[in-house]
Order: sequence, then structure tokens, then C-alpha cells
Amino acid sequence: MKNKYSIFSLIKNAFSYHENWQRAWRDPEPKKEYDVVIIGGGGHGLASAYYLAKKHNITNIAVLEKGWIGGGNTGRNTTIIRSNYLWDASAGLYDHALKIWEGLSQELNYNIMFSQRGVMNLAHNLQDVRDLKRRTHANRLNGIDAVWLNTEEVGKFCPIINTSQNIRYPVLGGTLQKRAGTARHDAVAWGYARGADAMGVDIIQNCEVKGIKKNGDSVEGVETTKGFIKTKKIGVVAAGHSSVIASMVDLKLPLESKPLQALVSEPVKPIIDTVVMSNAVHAYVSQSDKGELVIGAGTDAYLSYTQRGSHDVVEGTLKAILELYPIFSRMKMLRQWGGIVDICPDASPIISKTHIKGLYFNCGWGTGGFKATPGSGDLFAHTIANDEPHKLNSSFNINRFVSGDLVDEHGAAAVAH
Amino acid sequence: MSKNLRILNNKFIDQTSRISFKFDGKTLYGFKGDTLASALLANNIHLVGRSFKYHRPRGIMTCGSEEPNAIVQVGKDHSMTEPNARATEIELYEGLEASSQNCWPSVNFDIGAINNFFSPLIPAAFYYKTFMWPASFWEKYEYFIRKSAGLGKSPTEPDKDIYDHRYLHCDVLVVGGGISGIIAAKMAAQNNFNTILIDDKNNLGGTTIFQQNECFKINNSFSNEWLKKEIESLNSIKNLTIKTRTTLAAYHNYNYLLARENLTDHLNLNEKKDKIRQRLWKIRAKKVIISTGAIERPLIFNNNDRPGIMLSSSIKKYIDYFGVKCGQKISLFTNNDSTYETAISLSNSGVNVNSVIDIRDKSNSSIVKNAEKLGIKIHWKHTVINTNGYKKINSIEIMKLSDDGNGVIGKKFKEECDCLGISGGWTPRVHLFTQSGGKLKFRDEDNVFLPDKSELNQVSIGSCNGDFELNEIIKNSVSSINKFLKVNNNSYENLEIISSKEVDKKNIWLLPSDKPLGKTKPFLDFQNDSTAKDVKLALAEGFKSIEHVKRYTTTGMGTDQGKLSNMHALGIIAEIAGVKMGELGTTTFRPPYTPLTFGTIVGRNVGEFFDITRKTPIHDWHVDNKAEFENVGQWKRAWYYPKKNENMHDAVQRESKAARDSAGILDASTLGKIDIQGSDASEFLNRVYTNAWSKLEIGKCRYGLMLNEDGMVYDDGVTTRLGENHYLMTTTTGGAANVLSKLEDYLQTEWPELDVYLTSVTDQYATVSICGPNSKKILSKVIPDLNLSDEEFPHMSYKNGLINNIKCRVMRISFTGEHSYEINIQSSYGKSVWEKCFEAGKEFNITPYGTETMHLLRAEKGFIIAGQDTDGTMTPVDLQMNWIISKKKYDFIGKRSLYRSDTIREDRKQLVGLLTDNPNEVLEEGAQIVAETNKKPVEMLGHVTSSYYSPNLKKSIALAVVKNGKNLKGQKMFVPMKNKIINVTITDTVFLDKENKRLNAKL
Amino acid sequence: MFLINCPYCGERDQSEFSAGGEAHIVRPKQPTELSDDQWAEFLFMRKNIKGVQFERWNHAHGCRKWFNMIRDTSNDKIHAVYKMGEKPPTK
Amino acid sequence: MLNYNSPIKDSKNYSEIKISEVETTAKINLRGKNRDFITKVGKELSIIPPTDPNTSSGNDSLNILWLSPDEWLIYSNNKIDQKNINDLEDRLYNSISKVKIGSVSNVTDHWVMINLKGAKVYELLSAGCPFNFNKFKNLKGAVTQTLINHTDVIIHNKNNNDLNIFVRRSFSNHLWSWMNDSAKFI
Repeated sequence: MKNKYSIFSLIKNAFSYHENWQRAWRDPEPKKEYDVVIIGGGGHGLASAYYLAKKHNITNIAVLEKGWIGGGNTGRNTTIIRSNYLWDASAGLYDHALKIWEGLSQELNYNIMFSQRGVMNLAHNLQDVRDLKRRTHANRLNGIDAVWLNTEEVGKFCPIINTSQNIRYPVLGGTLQKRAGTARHDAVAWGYARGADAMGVDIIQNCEVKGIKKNGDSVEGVETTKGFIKTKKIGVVAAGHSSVIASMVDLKLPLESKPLQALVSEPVKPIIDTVVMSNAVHAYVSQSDKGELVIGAGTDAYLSYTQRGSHDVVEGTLKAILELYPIFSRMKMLRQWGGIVDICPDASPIISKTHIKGLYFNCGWGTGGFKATPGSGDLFAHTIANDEPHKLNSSFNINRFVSGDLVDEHGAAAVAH
Repeated sequence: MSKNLRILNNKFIDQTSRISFKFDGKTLYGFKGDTLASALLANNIHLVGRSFKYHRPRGIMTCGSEEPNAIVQVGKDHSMTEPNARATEIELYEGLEASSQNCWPSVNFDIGAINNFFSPLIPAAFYYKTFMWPASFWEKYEYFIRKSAGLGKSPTEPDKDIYDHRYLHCDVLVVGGGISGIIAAKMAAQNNFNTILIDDKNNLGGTTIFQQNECFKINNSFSNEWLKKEIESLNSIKNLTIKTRTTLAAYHNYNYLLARENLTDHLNLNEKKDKIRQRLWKIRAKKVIISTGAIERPLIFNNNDRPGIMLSSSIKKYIDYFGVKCGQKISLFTNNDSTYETAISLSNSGVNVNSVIDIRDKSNSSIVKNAEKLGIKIHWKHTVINTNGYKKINSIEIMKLSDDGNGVIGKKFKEECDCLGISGGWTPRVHLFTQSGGKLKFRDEDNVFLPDKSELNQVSIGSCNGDFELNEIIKNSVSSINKFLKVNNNSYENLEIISSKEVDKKNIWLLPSDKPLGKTKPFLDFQNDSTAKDVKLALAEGFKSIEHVKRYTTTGMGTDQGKLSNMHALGIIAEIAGVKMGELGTTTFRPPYTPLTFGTIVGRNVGEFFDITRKTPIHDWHVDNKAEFENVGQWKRAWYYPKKNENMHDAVQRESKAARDSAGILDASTLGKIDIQGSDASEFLNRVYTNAWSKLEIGKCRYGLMLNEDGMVYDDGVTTRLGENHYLMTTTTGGAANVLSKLEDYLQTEWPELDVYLTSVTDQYATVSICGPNSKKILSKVIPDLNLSDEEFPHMSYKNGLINNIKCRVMRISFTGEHSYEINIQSSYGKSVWEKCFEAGKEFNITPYGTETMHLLRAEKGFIIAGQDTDGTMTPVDLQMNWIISKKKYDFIGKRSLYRSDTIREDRKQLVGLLTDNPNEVLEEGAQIVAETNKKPVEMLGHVTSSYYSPNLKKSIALAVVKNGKNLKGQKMFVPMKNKIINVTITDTVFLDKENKRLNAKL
Repeated sequence: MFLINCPYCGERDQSEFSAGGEAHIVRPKQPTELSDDQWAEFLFMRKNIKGVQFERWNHAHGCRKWFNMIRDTSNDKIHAVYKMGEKPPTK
Repeated sequence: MLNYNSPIKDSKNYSEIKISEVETTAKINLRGKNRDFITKVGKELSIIPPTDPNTSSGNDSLNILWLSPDEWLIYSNNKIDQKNINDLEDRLYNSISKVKIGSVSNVTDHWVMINLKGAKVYELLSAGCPFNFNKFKNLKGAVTQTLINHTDVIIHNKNNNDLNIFVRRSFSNHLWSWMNDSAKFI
């Protein structure tokens, strides 16, 4: 068992100049064989390993990460957490995650700084109003705490929004989910890694998967830059690189990997204490604990694995930010970056078995995967352990693209895909 | 005090024009040409801010964009204040007001400094380990954490300044106007390349322009004098544009670069008015030459952060360029030769240099020799182990280094000083190179990352390419440029260059102290307060990767983005982890190079220009008649026309009633119109619409539904057959552009064999729609020659007409269920025809109606609106529009998808009508529909898509999609609202005139 | 921002173009003959290649022509463009 | 009488830039692929539609602008009355569309023509147009389709520092006000 983190452990360690802290996780060499291999050491992958160990008693697990854990979209997103999705299947999935978020710091003994500062979604045209009201009604009946706010209430909740009716696309109202908020993205990966490691999970960084070995219709192991690793079950949680892994077994997925950009401003004293998103006037913003405005931009329409996108996307987003928050005009962009997001045609994820025995995919989270991290890990662990989806992820199977039973969440996804 | 810190007769500062400014409320004076930093230093002010975490006093450290400490709030006005501006970059102007940040009540007495006392408890990333109990308390902790974090303050009112953009295409872009950049720009322009030279300072010349030292000469002149002449010679060169005060912010793929030109920040408040503040240059360069120079490194030792501790080269710039002495008793601490230039400059300006503490064993270069000649004392193989002075350094403690450099030996001694210059060597500014995707290589000899491979047409020259000495800079730059531009310029070949050469090199990333590391504070990132200890802690806890360490300790995450700290962090990690720095790699430098104002990125695209506004040819009439407008895509559409004292509901009820009782008039010009010609036009329509088109007679109109390949409804509209091979298609307002591009896609890629041409004519025609029982009478007044008899001109047909000799097309089609006509006429006559119709209709109380009434009227008839009653998940079968799916056609877009296992399900959500038990209760659009009221969670069967109070039926009506709805007609359902449950009944979608009597009435 | 060589108009800024995804996915001539699986393959399944991929672009704000592009998605380098109906260059 | 209403009805002078709307020039969109089409147009108008990209052909009264390998825009240099526009359209329609060798659409009111004149016109364009005018500037008759501040336009280099810009009517007021705004800052 790891040393418990607390104010007392901080005081204790202060006496030894913080030179005696334990490693947060080991740095093992891969074993020859594991019960389960998780490909991808991001939040979802680490959470999957954590719940496999914790809830399904499978601890002989390797998490293979080609770079450093949490270095992909986990460390690149704008950290928004909410569950106000339209369809029952999605609401079930994301609210399952939200409920875990609410106790996650304590569960992991790692402060992931889940801050329930509320998330507001704004409406700017009459169809936005219809769509958001529809979502709010659906949320309420699904037990999700979303409410509709009129323009005045929007202005009251977040006074710096320009709610003047004389702007190009005036705010006509919005929805508010108070339980929603943000969390510290790095801490989520680190907290899960520390928790999983403590239960015996091997987290192997700088280990890239080069091939998947099959015997007939079953998987036998993975070829990696650190040698062959035998396993009967492989969970792929490789986000933007899912198709690359899938191509190793000649599998095509309904995914396109596209650049999604984000940026932060220089830090300033608290000026906005909630998260505000707008689809029509494409802008979403929150302020980090450090004081930076964290701004999500859009995706480019073309496919790319470069983690870079077009400047036009950034310009378009900031233009929208200044339309809604003209007071931010003199704020300065400190840093911009891109991630590679794997997008499904219906803007919903895949947490699914495949036709290959022992091969499972958790992908297609598009622009909004961070918020689902704990739920996704939990349900994927269930799917791998039981070779059967949990009822909460049964709708998110690959077969829906054949039957046509899609879960169209374009309206609820943060970024217009 | 200020007087004796200035030296007279300086070339760059206009000491005849005195400027007054305020810092922290106190009025001070400087000169034209000063930066805020140089003016403060001249006033003997070093302490300008408090650090992020421990609130330690911090002073001006540098003279450029790498400044981590001197970050100030400029201006007091709520709309014009600017947080986090670097004092080292602010050019002084009359009336400038600046203040310290992140301190309360003042920079001199800051309550937050208590954090420094608690610093043993708050090592790197402590927050991940605590604040977890009680569970619900994080937000309360967070409130205080947030308040103490952040630096400056955001403005609270809209910016009054203006920003704009310019695109620029050039052959060669030279970034950086130091000596190598000037040579590059001159060579490029002389060889007929259209060349742009940009530099972030107000003057060209970099550091060489104030390098007046015997050890650096070109053709027997001081290097600065030689360079001055070079700069003067640029004026007469064609093809060369020079932009100063212009910072390269981002270097993207395909040589697309963004540069910010600062136009007014240096002007006084009156001069700034009504001018563009900053301009963003969007540059597409065929070739890019990067000559951005290098950044001096600090040294990492105990308490290396006190005010008065500065980069050695900055002290040199303040004395040689600004004529400001950073102290009276200056000590210098170095691991390389460049500090000796500072020592000589100080000495030549009459400033007392206490000593140079050099960690090296020796250096025999000419510059060191010259310093020794001037009597400057050098402590070889010594290190500073500690500094003293809370708000300003007052002394340093020095010890001898052990042979291996890991410890200190001998007796420590103290040296009094009021300023300490430090130099840890130089870091080439490779930021732009890496931003562009270039890969770096590591040079072990002096621990620098240098540009290596790049896919783009670019080259780095000068010290950003690792050439630090004058002769190397010139020779290597010239040969690189010749090669890069494929020219042969030999004008610099025979220069006689004298340059001091550094041979002796030594580097220690973390300098030892006489105390254990745990008891010291060797700062790496001055702004974010991360120390070498923090890096060690991160490594001990298993954070191996440089990115992990950076994130765990926040090193390099400040507003300077690690320009000073990154190399040391890497060095210390490499040392502890026992790997070579070259193998460790570096963190990614992300754009922008220096923080870029949002307003600059956005330019003029604010307010009116935030987005395009599209207007119909009749727009002005709607404005004159007090219409309220609805945004539909980029269009402004008349929404309703309230009369005095009318609210929206009143207006819509009146308009709707008038349209059915007598006559209504609607501006339908926004509908997309596509002119389709070609011998395969009919076959084309067969393929794109669900229904059949071949048999449509010339002169007839037909409604069509267009699907996506996934079988879901995409768009709809009426298409008219104008001739054998000629159709006019209409699309929805919002769908126009997408439909045209989708159809072009099919024609060009899937069906190139079809002889069909599409031309958008949306803006060619204004469309005036007249409906209602009196529409025929009105039209006959407007176009008397047209035979309007039902036989000649039946529903779903069209006629050509003339209105005052202007050709028009009249379609008899209806979206309201009323007898109605749409007149399509050239846009320029649209308003006039509208007015004519209005005039003609006056006797029938013709009533202009907007989109809201249009929506109500069509809902009474159960007509769908694509995008409102459909949401990308509805097939035509779901809409109960099976009649529109041709059974005979082999294929059309989306057909196959209608036969998948899910789309053939009987119990999909289907479009139905809803009536409320209480006829006065209007449902909310978006409300959900359930069959049970006391189950939780309850299954949602569907939702209300359209809902209105119908003045014609005198009851509330709604359209909805409901699971298995088509089999549930007559069933009771519930619409659960937040505080009540509304009882409803499922009905047919057509509420009014099921028999189409109105449409076919003999009028 | 890419600089794209429209095969009809020449080099233009990326903002004049729109991307159309993977190229050479031919719409089945007889969709009704396909199984649900085969139809799904056409509709949704994509190679999503990291590396050199063939894709479609449209010079939407220029000549409105669709064309093909060979681009390396791992570094965004455009290797070639060619017109619809043409064979990809073999180099 | 029907009143003719053009969207802008204005002309503005700035330092070295004049911006004006040019009313009622005829504009006709032509599409066609084969040689017959080219020959027919040539015969009807005595101007051969250019087949080189980004170019135009013309005479004293008409210009033909290349828009794509199978699309051209004809416009008249001078104000023409409605009847003549109709005649031109009918003539082309009957000899091209009717005989199935292409399409002819009257777009006289679809496009609004704005004339930009003066030494600084390219500077004005550079405020919102990503197109590289370096060569275009010196090629009389050059044509390009591009974006000006997110709005689709066709630009015809009529003469040295004398450009005709075609913008869709519904966008024209917006572009007009953007141009005037930008001209203030040149």
C-alpha cells in the first residue's frame, strides 16, 4: 500500500525536506505475459486498468504507453465535465461518470480537483432554444440536474457574458448544469496510475505497440518496442490512434482523426467562475485555478495526426470569445496546442467487443472524452472482464453502424463535429 | 538618486525629452527611448512584483521578452488596462501608468508573502496530496487558491482599441534584425528577392548595435559602427520592407507566419486615439530566414531570485543602450566569457565592478585579458552559494568550487553589492524553428539545442543557430544565406574581423551550496516559483518524462513559457536521471512566441464584422415597417411585424389569421435556388430526390425530399420544370450552400457521365409569396395579363409573366395550405414588386407576415420544417411520408439505408400530431412525451418538435415525434413539465383542412 | 494553413478549400445488392491512415472543383494533387 | 413602373482608393464542356471563352471570365437596359442550353459589381484576402475567385489598379461596409 497523501503526510515530509516521498508508480519492465493488456496510457486506459484491478480482481495487467502517461488528449483537453446529454444511452453513460467524479479524489487519495462550478450552454437562435430545451427536459427526466435559464438569468449567473440583444447572435437563453464543472486533467491520469500501480498493474511507458498477434479469431499477444507480450485480452484505448491499432488486425473503424485545438490566456485574477459553452457562436471558456482562461477551439475538417491545426480555427474561436466577452480583448494568448481526436459519425463513442475474440475497443470520444474518463474506464473494465458489455455501454457497440441504431449527439457534443 | 544612475550622451535615448510616468501611483521620470524597465532602474527601482506562489519580492531581471518577473498592470481605465505586460518591453510614453501585480496591499508589503514562510509545506504539486477532506470542501479551498493565484487583472469593460489584419506574400522573410538578419535581408533584397525584415524592437541592430569593444571589430571599426553603416545602407535597397516593433508570433506549416506589429503602444494617450493599436500580419513566405539570436541563461544557486539579480547581458544593455546603471557596486557571476563584456562596459562607464565570480578554472580569451587589464578582479573556480537582502540584494556569499564541481570547499566570504549580474551561457532562440515542425540536435560542447532538420524552406543563422562569436556569425551567416538563396554574394568575403574567442567552457546546471539542497532555494522558474528541489522531488516520485516534470512542477508554464528555465530543468533532469541531454529531448515550444493579444488575433472581426449579415432585396421594407428579425444562418429574416403595443404572440396571431382569412405576404427570397440544366437533368433529380421526376411535365412543380446516404432527411423543397432540360430547384434557407456543394460533389465524383450543370441563382431572384383566399385577386391586379384560371394555372404549376415589362416567374405552390403564388423576379425589382403587391392587396387587408407565422401556418397543415421537425435521425418513413419514396426507382441517395435492421423497425420514432386536453395550453417545443406518470426513471417516447396556438383552429396544436407514434393515434400521453404534467392526445399531423379545400377552392 | 495547389487554379490558401475525407471510396453501383455490413463499410468505415493517405478536397471558394490529394497525415505534407477521374501519380 | 433597386447605390473616395457600385451591367453564367460549346459562344459573341485558368477575354462591350474548366462569367462593360440583357440571355440560351451543349443562366442580379480604383486597392484587399496578388497585379485581364473577409468574390483585373469585384447580392452590403471600414485604416 502506498503512503497515504494528506496534510499530515505533507507536514511529516516537510521535516525531511520532501526527500522521502515514495514513487507515485513503479517503472517496471514488461513481463512475458499478462491477463489483460491495455494499449494506451491516457486517462481512459489507466482508469480501465484501475477498475479491472479494483472491481474485477484482475491485477495482472499491463498498460502500454508509447510516450508518457497522460500525454495525449488527457493532457491536452479543456477539462470540462458534464452529463447533460440528449439520449438516454448517453445520459446514462456520462452521468455514471459524473457520479464517480464526485468522489474520485477520495477514492484515489489524489486531489483531482473536481470543481463543480457549473456548466452553461448558451442558445443563440430559435433552433438552439428548441434543442437545448429538449435536452433540458430529457435531462430532468433522466435525473440529470440541468435547468433552462432565460437571458436575464444567464447574465445573472455569469455577468461578464455580453447578453445585449443588439449583438449579431444575441444570447436567447441557456442551460445550466450545476453539478458539472472541471477537473485537473494531469491529476486524473496520475491519480489512476498511482491507484492502479498500487494494486499491481504494470504501467509501461515508452513502449509502443507495433503489432497484434492473432491465432485464428483470437488475440495472442502484442508486439512492442520492448518485445512480445503474451495476452488473451487486449483493450485498445488509443484515442486518435485507434485506427492505427485497428489496422494491425485489418479492422476498419468508423473513425476519423482530426486536429482539435485549445489555448490558454495569461493568468489573471478570478474573472469567470463557471464554464460557459456556446455551439452556435463557437466559444467555450473557463478559468483554471492558476488563473488562465482555458478556451476550446474547434476541429479542422481534415484528417491529421500532427497535433497541429489551422490558424483559422483559433481565430474563429477567439472572434466568438470577443463577441460574447468583449472585455477579454486585451487578454493575451499564452499558449495554443492541438490534440488528435477520433470522431465517430454520430458523435458518440464506441466501448465494444469486436469480431476478434479478446480484442476490445474504447474509442470515438471525439472532442468530449475527458468528462467520461471514470465511467468509460469502469464500463470498459466490465466489458473486458465479462466479455460482455454493461447495460450502460450496450448502445455504444460497433455494430450500431451496421444496424443504423446510432446515438446522434451532435447537438450535445461541445464542438460541432 | 536617479541622477547618478544615468550616464550622459547616450546614442539611443533622447535625454532632451523627459517623460513623466507613474509606477504604483508614484510619479517618476524617464526619457524618450526608455522602456518602463530602464526608466524604473534609472529611478533605482528594482522591486516590481511578487512571485506566483511564495510571493517573494522580485525585480527586473532581463531586458526583453524572456522577462519572468517584471510583469505589470498597465493603465487604470477599466476598458484599457492590460494585465501581465513586461516592463522590459513597454516603451515609455507620457502618461504611462503601471502597477505591480499579485501583491496586496502593495509590492513592498504583501500579505501573501506568508506563503514564503509556509514554503516547506507547499512543495511542487502539494495540492494533489491534500485539500481532499472533507470531500465537499474542495470548492471552498479552491476559492482561496484561485484568489491567490492569477497575476494581473482582466479589464472589466470592452476594449476601445482597434486591431486589424494584413495578408502579405513575400519571397524572403527575415525574422530578427540583429547583425545576421541585417546581412541576410540585404543579401536577399540585392538579389531581387522581394524581402521583408522584421524586428520586435523599435530599432534594428540587435545587441551588436551597442557593442563598442576593442575585442570586436570589423574592418578596423567597432562592430557597432560597422553595423550602423550597414543599416543605413538598407534605405537605398529596393525590394526590401523593414518592419520594426513587429514580433513573429507563430510559424506554421507551409511557411505561414503570424507577426504582430505594434503601432500605438509606444505613443502617448492622445496620439493613440482612433489608430489601429496592433496589426496582425499573416505572412506567406517562399523562404524564411530566422535570425532571432540567443537568450542568456541564468545560473541556478541558492536564493538566486532577489531583486537586483539580473542577467549579465541585460546589465550591459541597460548601461550601453539606455545609459542606466543597474547598481553602483555590481558583482558578476558567470560560467562564460560574455560577462566580461559587461564588466568592461560597466568599467568604461565608471561603474564599480566588485568582482567577477567565474566557475571556470581559467579563460585566456582576449576579452578576459582586457578585463583584467582594467583591473577587474576575478574569482576563478568560485561560486556564489547564497545571496542576502530581502527586497533588494545587498551581499553575496562566495566559496571555492571542488574539483568535480559538486561541492564547495574552503572558507566562504561575503561581498557587498547592490546588483548581481549572472550568466550561465546562451540558449539559441529555436522556438520558431521548432514551432514550424523542425527537429533539433544537441551540441554537447556548450549544451545547446540547435536547428537540425526541417521540411520547410527555411534556414536559421547567427546565434539562434549556435554561432555566438562575431566572426562566426558573419562568416557562417553569409555562407548559409548564399546556399539557401542559391546566390553567390561575395560582398562580405573580405571583411577583416576581430573577435574574442571563447575556448574554456564549463557548465554546472545546479550550483552547489554549503547547505543541503533541501535547505536552499535555487529557483529555476522565477515566475512560477519552481526550484531545483521541486524537479528533484518530481523525479523521485517517478515523474520521468520532461513533460511530466514540467507539468508536476509547473516549470516553464509561466508567461515567459520557460524561456529562461527550460534548459536548466532539462539539465538537472538529465543529471539526476543519468541520461544525456540530447537523448532526453526537449519540451515542445508552442505558439505564440510571446503572448498575443486576443484583439490582435481577431482583428476587425468584431461587432458588425463578427459574422456576415445577408439581406434580402426587400430587407429595407421590413425595416421600415418595424419588423423584428430572426437570424437564420447568416440571413436576417423578418420574424414578425408587431404593431403598436403588440407583443410577438399578438402579432403572430393577427398575421396568421389574416393570411387565412384574406391575404398574407411573405418574403421568401432566402430560399436557396439552383438552376439545373442539361440533358440528364431529370435523371439527376431521380437520383437525388426520393420521388420520381421523369414524368413531371414542363411547367409543373413538385415537392422533393433529399436524404443523406444514411437515409436521414437532409433537405426539402419544390423544384419546377422550366423546360425539357431545365429545372429550378429550391432548397431550405439554411441548406442552400450545403445542398449545392453536395450535388456538385455527386456530379463531379460519382456521376461524371451525367450531362447536368448546376448554377446558384439564389441571389438572382427576389421571391414574394402571396397567400390566402384573396391572393388570386391581388395577383391579377399585379399581373393583369396572366391567366389565373385553375385550368390554365393549377396548383403546383408555374407561368412566366411580365410586370411592367420585367420578366418574372410565378409559381402556384403553397406552404400554408392556402391558395398562394410565389413571384420570382430579378432581385433589383424585388422591393418594388413587393410594394406593388402590398398596394394591390390593401383593399384585402393584405398582411405582411414573418417566419414565425409561416411556421404556424404550415404546422396547421402538418408540413415539416427540415431541421426543426427532423434532427438528422428521421427517415421519410419516420415522417410518415412513405408516399414520397418511389418504389420504382432502383436507387437514390440514401435509399439503401432505409432497409437496415434499425431503420425498418416498426416502433421507431414517428412524426405525429399532438393536441392538448386543455386547448389553451401551448406545449413547449422540446418538451418530452411519456406514457406513464408515476414511474421513475420514465421512458421518454419522444418530444414536441413544433408547437403553436392556432388562431384559425382556436386551440393549441403541436407536432411531435413519438415512438411507434403512427400506431398510437388517439392515445393519451403526458408531457411532464418541471412543475406540472400536461395531458395530450396523439393525432394526425394535419390539423386544418385535411381535404385541401382551401387549396382547391374556386376563387 | 496549407498552401494547396488546386489542379485547376494553382496555389491557393487553405481557407479557399474544404476537405472531403478519404478518396476512392466508390459509391456502390447496386446498393440494394449489398448486405447491411457491406453498406456500413461504404457509409462509415474509414482507413483513417496515419501516413500517406489519398483524400478528396474541394476548391469551394474558387473553381468549386473536387480533386484528389495525396497527403501525409503524420506531417501534413502534400505529395501530389490530381483531378477527379485521374489515376494517382505513381511517383 | 417598377423601381430598380441596387443594394448599395453609393460611391466613396478615400486616399488613393475609390470604391463604387456599378449598376446594371449584364451578367450571364455559362457552363459547358465540349468544343462545340466554346465554338458556339465564340460565334454568338465574337469572343472565345478563355480556357487558360485565371484569365479573361473580351471586347469593348463584353468580358468573359474563366471560373473553372467548365464555367465562365460574361459581363458587360457598360450599363445595358433590361431588354438587351434578356435578348443576350435568350440568344445564348437558345444556342447552347436548348441544344444541350451547356447551360446559360442570367445572374445579372445574383452578382453585384463593385469597382475598386486607386494606387492602394491591393493594400485594401490585403486586409482580408488571402490571395497572392503579386503577379495578378501586373496581369491585365487576370481573374481570380477567392475570399474577401470570408465572403466569396470574383475579382477581375480590368486595368492597372482598377478592379471589378463581383459579390453575391445578399452579401454585398456587408462587404461594402467592410471595405469602407478597412479603407479608413489604409
